[in-house]
Amino acid sequence: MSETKKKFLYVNRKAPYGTIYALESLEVVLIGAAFEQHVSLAFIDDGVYQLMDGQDTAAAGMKNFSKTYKALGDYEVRKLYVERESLDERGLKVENLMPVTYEDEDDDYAEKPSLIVVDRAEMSKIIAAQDVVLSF
Amino acid sequence: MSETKKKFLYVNRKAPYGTIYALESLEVVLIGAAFEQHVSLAFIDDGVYQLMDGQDTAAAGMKNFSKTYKALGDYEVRKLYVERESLDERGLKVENLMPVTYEDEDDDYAEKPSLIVVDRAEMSKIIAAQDVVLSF
Amino acid sequence: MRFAIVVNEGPYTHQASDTAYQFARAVLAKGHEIFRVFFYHDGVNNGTRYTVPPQDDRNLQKLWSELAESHKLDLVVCIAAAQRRGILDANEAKRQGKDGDNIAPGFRISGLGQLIEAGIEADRLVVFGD
Amino acid sequence: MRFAIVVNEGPYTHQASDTAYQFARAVLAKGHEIFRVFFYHDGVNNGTRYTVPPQDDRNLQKLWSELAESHKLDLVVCIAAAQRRGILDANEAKRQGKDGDNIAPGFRISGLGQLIEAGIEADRLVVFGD
Amino acid sequence: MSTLHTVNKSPFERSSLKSCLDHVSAGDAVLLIEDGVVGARKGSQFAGALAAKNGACAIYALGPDLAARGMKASDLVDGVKVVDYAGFVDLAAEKSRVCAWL
Amino acid sequence: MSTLHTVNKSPFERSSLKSCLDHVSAGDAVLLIEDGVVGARKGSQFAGALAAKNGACAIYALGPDLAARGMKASDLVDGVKVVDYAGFVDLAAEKSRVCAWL
Repeated sequence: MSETKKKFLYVNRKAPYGTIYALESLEVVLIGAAFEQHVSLAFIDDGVYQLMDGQDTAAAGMKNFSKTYKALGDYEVRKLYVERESLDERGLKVENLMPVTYEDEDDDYAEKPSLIVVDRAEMSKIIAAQDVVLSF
Repeated sequence: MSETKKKFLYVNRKAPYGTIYALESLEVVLIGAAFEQHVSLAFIDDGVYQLMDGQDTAAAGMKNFSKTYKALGDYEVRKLYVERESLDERGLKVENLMPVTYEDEDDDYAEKPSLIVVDRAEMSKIIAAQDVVLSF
Repeated sequence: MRFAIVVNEGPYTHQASDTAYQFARAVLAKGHEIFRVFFYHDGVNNGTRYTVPPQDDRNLQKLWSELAESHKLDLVVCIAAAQRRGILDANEAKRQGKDGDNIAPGFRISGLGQLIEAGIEADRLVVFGD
Repeated sequence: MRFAIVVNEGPYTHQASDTAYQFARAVLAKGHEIFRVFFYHDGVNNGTRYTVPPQDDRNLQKLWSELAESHKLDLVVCIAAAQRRGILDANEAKRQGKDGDNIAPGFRISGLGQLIEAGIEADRLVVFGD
Repeated sequence: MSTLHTVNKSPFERSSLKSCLDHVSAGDAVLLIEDGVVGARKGSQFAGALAAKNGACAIYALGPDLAARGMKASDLVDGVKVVDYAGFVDLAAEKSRVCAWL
Repeated sequence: MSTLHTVNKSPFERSSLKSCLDHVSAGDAVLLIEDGVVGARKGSQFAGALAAKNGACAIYALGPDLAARGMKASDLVDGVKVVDYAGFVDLAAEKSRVCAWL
């Protein structure tokens, strides 16, 4: 495997379930974790719905993959940037999102939040700082 | 074949080439013509781009199917409703659209226009008058 | 009442096939009739028996095939759309000189006339797509 | 410069595969290198040899297969996405107990790690989708 | 002789809900399904447009799709009714035609 | 260290062009491809938003996609430059990364 360490950003702009992009994007993130790159996820526009708390797909007959976001911390994926304006426009608050946390091994395994709410200007800077941007 | 004669409306809301819906929708219209139903086409929103004059797909390497619209008259498909507001919003005039005509066998085969520009309120009434609405 | 259902998208990528399937079940549960389910555009991809979805997910092709069997549904895959996307039955494979076919049980390949006929014969035609 | 290309949609339904193909040709014409073309989501449907598009239309699968052969391109179909959508090679068919396979010449089925590797190894990664 | 309109996309991503609401007739029903259900949320940018139409025509949202996206009936714009797949079938049967805004 | 952004959908159908323009940095390039090219037309509802950004960042449209949709360079908002696939490759190579607004 290459020694290069690059900054990867996964851009999520689509709601879950209506299309499969959210689910298959997570599959890349999980596999990608093994490559030990710098990984961040961006939730912009309808992508914020992927993080909605209390998703229940039983009646729709689909697979509920929302728990996977909570497992990302164990894969060293701990930067989930959520855009504030995207929440606002949709009438959502950060409390409507599921808690996503990780255990900080450098701080006695304290549980720390992985969700980082940023405004649009900050999101633009995050995009501008990447080596690889993967959009689905 | 059934004796029923129904009113079919094909709703076209998508630009051509970016997706295949416009092309495959035309394939249904052509086949459907043999069933001798009342057939109309509606061009709403980005669907109006399907009728743009001077389409040239050579450099994009795709199949140019725009001539098919001009042949619809020969298949007794002579009501192509184009929404005025959809043109306006896109900076388009009816002169930007290709001429689509049919030969009126009841009027010494005079060439008559198949494109009928209607406003949004009229389009709503057209939808409300159908038996079958096919959207792609 | 007699329904016709049109599915314009393939399985998994869009929810259209899921919604159409749940709608079809509800139609039957209410005692209505389904004249035909017509698979158009990428919808033809619902009809391949080569899919192997993850064990913990639904298998849409199987769900459609089973519904067709238990309720004698007519599942029609559009031939023109199928040719563009690589869905073949044994006849088509032979005709096109292909070395195999992938059509799933309960699906049949036929022409677009079947869609128009469904529009004529059914009391309601409901389209599911992108 | 070294490019990687990702194709997220199948042929015909969306223009993504066409644009990616024209982009790939332009990359090669400029003397750049293509490290890999990765087909994900419905993009895996570019890799079936069962397609029979109309005679007067382009055959996207053939165009990709030919470009791969003439420029020794690495065309990788994502295995997880392919399983959901019914794209199989001989190995996968055997492993899954399927009676045939449909992978096109020049395409190979492999894991998502190949996409990450492409992101690491290429100078630019360009995604084409819906 | 009224119409059931279905909208399956988020109004924040696509123009289909706007286009649908621009083309409904009095007495029609609009059913939000799939990603379309997010358009019915109270306090969203789209709540006003939806509330304005609710009355001239009836607005429905598909419950299973709301649940999948972590939404409840109480999250919705006042007057939007929640139905399940059986209710979808009833609406399609009651109205004279179904128009899908794809 | 700037970015090439690609937008492949009509701004009349989807929010991706708006979202892209909301996230560009000074010095970036935006390339309209596929159905995205219709957003560059003069006199359209979107012309103002595009013209406002043109300057802080450069706006391009893919010529083959314009031609397919019956549009010419003269139909476009002033300052929008037309490139072919080779120009697309050059833009991708010049910028440090490519961000697709899918």
